[in-house]
Amino acid sequence: MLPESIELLAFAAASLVFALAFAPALAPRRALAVQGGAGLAGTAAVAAAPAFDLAVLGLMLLAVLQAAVGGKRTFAACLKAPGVAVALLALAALFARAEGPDLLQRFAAVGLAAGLAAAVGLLPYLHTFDPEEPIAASPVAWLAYIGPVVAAVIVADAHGLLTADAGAAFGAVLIGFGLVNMAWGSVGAWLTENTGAAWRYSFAADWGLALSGFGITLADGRRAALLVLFTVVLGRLPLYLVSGRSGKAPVTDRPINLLVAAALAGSAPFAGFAARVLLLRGATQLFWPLALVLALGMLLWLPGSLRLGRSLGIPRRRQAVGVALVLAANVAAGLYPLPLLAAAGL
Amino acid sequence: MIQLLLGIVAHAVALLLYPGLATMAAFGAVVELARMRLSRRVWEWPELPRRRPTPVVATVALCAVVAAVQTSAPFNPIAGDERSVVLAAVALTFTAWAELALTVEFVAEPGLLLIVQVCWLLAVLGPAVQPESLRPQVLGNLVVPGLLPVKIACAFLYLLCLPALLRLWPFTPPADKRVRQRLDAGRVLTWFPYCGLFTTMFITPSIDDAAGLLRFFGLTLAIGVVVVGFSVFLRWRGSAIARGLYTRVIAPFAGLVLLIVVITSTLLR
Amino acid sequence: MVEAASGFVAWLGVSLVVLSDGRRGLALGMALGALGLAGVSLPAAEPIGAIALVAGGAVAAARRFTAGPAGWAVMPAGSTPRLVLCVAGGLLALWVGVAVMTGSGGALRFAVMSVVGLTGARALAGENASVVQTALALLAVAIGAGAGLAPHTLIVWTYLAAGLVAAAVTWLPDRVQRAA
Amino acid sequence: MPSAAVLGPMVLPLITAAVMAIFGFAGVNLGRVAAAVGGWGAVLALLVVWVPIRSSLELTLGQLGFGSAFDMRIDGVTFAFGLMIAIPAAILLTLQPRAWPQTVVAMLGLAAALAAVEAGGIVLTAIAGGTAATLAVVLLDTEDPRASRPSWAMLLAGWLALAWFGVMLQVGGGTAVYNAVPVATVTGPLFALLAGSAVLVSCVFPWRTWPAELWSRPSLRAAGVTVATLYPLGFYLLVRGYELGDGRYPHQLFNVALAGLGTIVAFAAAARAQAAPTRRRFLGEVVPGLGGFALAAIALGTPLGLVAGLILLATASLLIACLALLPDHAGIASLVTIAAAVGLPPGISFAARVVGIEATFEAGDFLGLIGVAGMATWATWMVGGARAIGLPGGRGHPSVETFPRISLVIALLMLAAGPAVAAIKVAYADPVAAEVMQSSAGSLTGGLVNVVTVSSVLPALTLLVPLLIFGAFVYAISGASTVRTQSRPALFKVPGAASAARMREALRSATVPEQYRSMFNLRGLETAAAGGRPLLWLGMLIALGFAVTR
Repeated sequence: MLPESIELLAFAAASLVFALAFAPALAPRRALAVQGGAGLAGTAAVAAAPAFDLAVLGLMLLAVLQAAVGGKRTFAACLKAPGVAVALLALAALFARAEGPDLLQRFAAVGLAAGLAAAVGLLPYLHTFDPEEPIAASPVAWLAYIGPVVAAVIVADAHGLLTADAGAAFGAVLIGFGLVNMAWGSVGAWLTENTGAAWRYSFAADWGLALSGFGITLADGRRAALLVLFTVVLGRLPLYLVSGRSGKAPVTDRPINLLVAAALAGSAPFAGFAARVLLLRGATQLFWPLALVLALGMLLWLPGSLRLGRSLGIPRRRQAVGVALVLAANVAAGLYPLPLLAAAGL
Repeated sequence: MIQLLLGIVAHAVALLLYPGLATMAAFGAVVELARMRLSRRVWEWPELPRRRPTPVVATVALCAVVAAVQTSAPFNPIAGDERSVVLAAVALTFTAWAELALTVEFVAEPGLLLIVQVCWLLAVLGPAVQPESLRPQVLGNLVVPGLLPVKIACAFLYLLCLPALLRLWPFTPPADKRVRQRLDAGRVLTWFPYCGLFTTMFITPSIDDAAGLLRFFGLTLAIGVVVVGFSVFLRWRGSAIARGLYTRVIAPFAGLVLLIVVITSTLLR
Repeated sequence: MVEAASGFVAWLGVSLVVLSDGRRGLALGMALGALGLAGVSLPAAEPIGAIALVAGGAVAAARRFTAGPAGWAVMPAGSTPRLVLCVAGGLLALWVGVAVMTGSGGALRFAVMSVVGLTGARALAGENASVVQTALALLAVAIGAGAGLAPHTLIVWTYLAAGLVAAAVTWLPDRVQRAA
Repeated sequence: MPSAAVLGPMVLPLITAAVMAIFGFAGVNLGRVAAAVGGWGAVLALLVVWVPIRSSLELTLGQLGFGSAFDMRIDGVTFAFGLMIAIPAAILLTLQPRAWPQTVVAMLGLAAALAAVEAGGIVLTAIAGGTAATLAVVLLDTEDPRASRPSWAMLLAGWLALAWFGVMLQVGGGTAVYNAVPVATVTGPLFALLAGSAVLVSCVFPWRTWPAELWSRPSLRAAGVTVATLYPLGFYLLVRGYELGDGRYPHQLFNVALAGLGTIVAFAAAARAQAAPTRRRFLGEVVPGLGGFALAAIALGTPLGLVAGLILLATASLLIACLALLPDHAGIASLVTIAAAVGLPPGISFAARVVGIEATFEAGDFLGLIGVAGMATWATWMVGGARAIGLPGGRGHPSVETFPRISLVIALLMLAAGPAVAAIKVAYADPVAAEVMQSSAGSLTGGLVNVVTVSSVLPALTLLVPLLIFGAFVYAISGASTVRTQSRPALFKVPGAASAARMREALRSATVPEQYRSMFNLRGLETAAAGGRPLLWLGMLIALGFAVTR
């Protein structure tokens, strides 16, 4: 198993523990523990799969298991995007393995990138979303719980499947997806009417950074992606869990709301800023105009983050402790990310 | 330490006696009385200033002495390399605006006066741009043919500005309702710095002896007379002509001076 | 010859899955698809792998035969686009798998490509749980069959896993719909 | 002196903040005493570390993970800017009462700002500065969410740009440590990025930005601390820019452009100040005005200009404390503060500006014209100051946060400090020049008595001490004059200012024309993107396939 995947699994486990300990009890904790545990086990299976095909089969099983969890969407609607993701990944594997013109490898690169986006639920393959749906059954589980590990596995396997030239094309497509998700996600988080939808778009925006990091085929890009995924799993997801995500919580302007907004926006000293620094570093090494575009895109985070931070309301008791822990963890990772990166072998 | 104390004493003498406060007051009183005499058909002695200076006069005195000691008056206790045209210009600029603090009604045409003030600053500092030196006597000593156009243009601009800066132009401030003329202490204190600075900057300096002393003060007095004459002329022609001069002539001329400064600096680079 | 026939059977099976809305049609499509994929995988998968695929497909077909919308419902009204999709998808897969791609195993490539493509499309467009489950089950079998093109040594385990997943996908309960 | 001592100035406020937070949660507000301990502790730590050795002290603790090591140091530049930040903050934290969360955030902001100037490398400076900016926004928003505050995006843009500059140096030259960056790495385009980030960080623009806006807030507790901690940081970057370029900027055009910008900023502030409707509005323009003068001096590229700029910045930092404590009603405190701000002789502001303007003439190459412009700007300030003395006070602040006597003392101190300009230069500013302009700093002579320039000598002590005594005497004996408080007309209006404001307003309120709204219907786009339309997904796939075959 990749050390990166192990670390991301640990993050997911930590977020599950956080949900059980600090999140408001919207669903029975026992059910949440069972569903979260099953999801974690399935994700671990995907990460541990010794072959790409096995990982894809695991992904399919995971999708069906999640679709079986009671929610607001129909069973078929839940499986639409994951089904397409699995099909795309399988086709990509076929194109990558077949003998023939180089074009096949490039198509394989597109299939892998599109499959990744569809599996996680990113533009242009957004999963249908209902803010009222329990977290275990909602697309947020793919964005912030299962997705990071799946993405790490797909990216790692892609480099084994593709030639160098196709690998570059794969990176370019990921960067393209990344920029689209950054722009759309951050603007959507700012302007969409529903607060729950705003949270979902903010996840997509963060994923834009992560995809760009994966797309930059350099160590700094991978480091940046890992830090972004840390902020997604142990920053945005826990805050989403304690927030009034349906927008019913009163909008407040306390220090805690602004600190949360800063953390969500990737301001210093939170982990998001260190991730951005690494991303700029990687992009500068690859092609400096890309760094300029990324830097401009990074400014789009603020309005949406302020909105989400204020939508948190005033956390009380357990939630307050949880928010404080999340902020502290993000500050620590922002100021001293080396242990996280070293543990992932980056 | 003793050297330091001696230096402080020398500067104190310069500030308070020569060419500072006392010299300023004496020179200014003479010129101001002459001006008043000329500007009135029926002569009567003006009221003397109040015994206690107002804060405005205090400010004018404080700043004017700084300017006065920058002149290259012979026997000036302040060494030549310790004088700076910037110090003189800044200090004199303060004197023109102290009265505005009390009420706007004491200052006639403040907007126009600010334009004249800026033009005067150009006239004072323009000659220093190319030589890259700020010692007034060095600027006065410059007889490089290439720099003469700048010096002449700046000197003319300087003289054009003085009647306005000394409040000798024919615009009366709204609050000036005095029937009997009073000796304007502020103006008395600024005659010497303005005229002395002109002599220092635009005329070759005088040597430190009696003849030099006479030459310096003679020239400075002559400048005063020219300014008085110009101001009397302006008053005689009335405010419309003066307004035309200061609104339509001085700013374009200052622009021309600036152009000459730039061209000269470029040519002599 | 056997491979070519198996490829055709696989395409026929997946086309049935695409064209049917009833449990019998879906079950038959599932069975044919699995049989065809097992047939094209035989050279690479050896008997055990092929049996795993067939078994998984059979269990899935059996489950579908017992649950889901009644009847055959093959090509119900308004299914012309689906028919076009099956034919066009098949032809495209045939051209890419046999003409564009080179080397041996053309039938396997054709079968896997057509099944994966058409089941993916079915999963994307399907509104009914049993339909999507069947499509995914057949997709799982196709993924297993596709492993025959891979150089790795875990190929048998992939066939077994594919069979298990195919069976599991159809036997897992589809959740109670709570859409308001 | 152990290397760990460099942590003192930033750790002390951090510890104080932690202790205050713990007690605060327990319901005990340690109040101003603890705040004073934190604030003055930082000042004391800076003095204790720097003064005895007067040379660089560095602490390096290995890599942090984003390409930079934990490298902190205290040198002449850190000392100068550290005091500039810490002293006004300490004064305000000591005197103004605050709720404990606000004190804690202010303390953290102070620590972050000090970390920014202590950081040995650019990326670390960017992270610490970004933290200070974030905390400042939090502080301001929690005090009064409706009052004006800096644009968070603009601050973040500045620090992000600096971070990018840092990583570019790391990529190009292998390091972003100030004193280790290869000179050849700092190219013109790269330096433009640094200059841009510096301008953004301190918002040194000709229009009215937060360093002026904040003074119009109903309460000046957060405003004072914010301006004190954030405003000097942009200038800090420009000073370090000399160190990166071995004593000069990559091209003289940068010197001219930045000096020109500084003069324009100072003049724009002066133009707004002379048209201010209230005294508070006038005072709000003082800091940007002094900043403009300081930028013009620092950017000249000569040691003399640099020290003049630093002394001006130090004066501005003292004025920040003074303005935040100054009540809005008329009185001697306001009068003296205005006199000190506009540079009445023999004040430190007067002496520093004179040295700065002299430096422009001695810099050569037409920079003397910038000196002439600077003089014209100063004259406008004098006019504005004289006018402001009789203006209405403006919106009053809570009396609990104003301390007229203290602000009067600070203003008097600034007026009396003129004679000490040479001593301040030697002790405070010269080490900065020696650090960042090692090759040319030797030209700074004159000792504690005079400021020696190339063409003249400013006899600071011998001329300004008698002048100070004379001034004190003449004001003491002068009678009282009644200053008429009245709304006074502006002397002039900046041409084009009104149309620029109209344009800005039009841009702010710009909306998509009705007939094109349907093209930008977010809800429609959202439905299309999130609806899971098979055709859209297929189309995307085909488009991507087409794209990668090009």
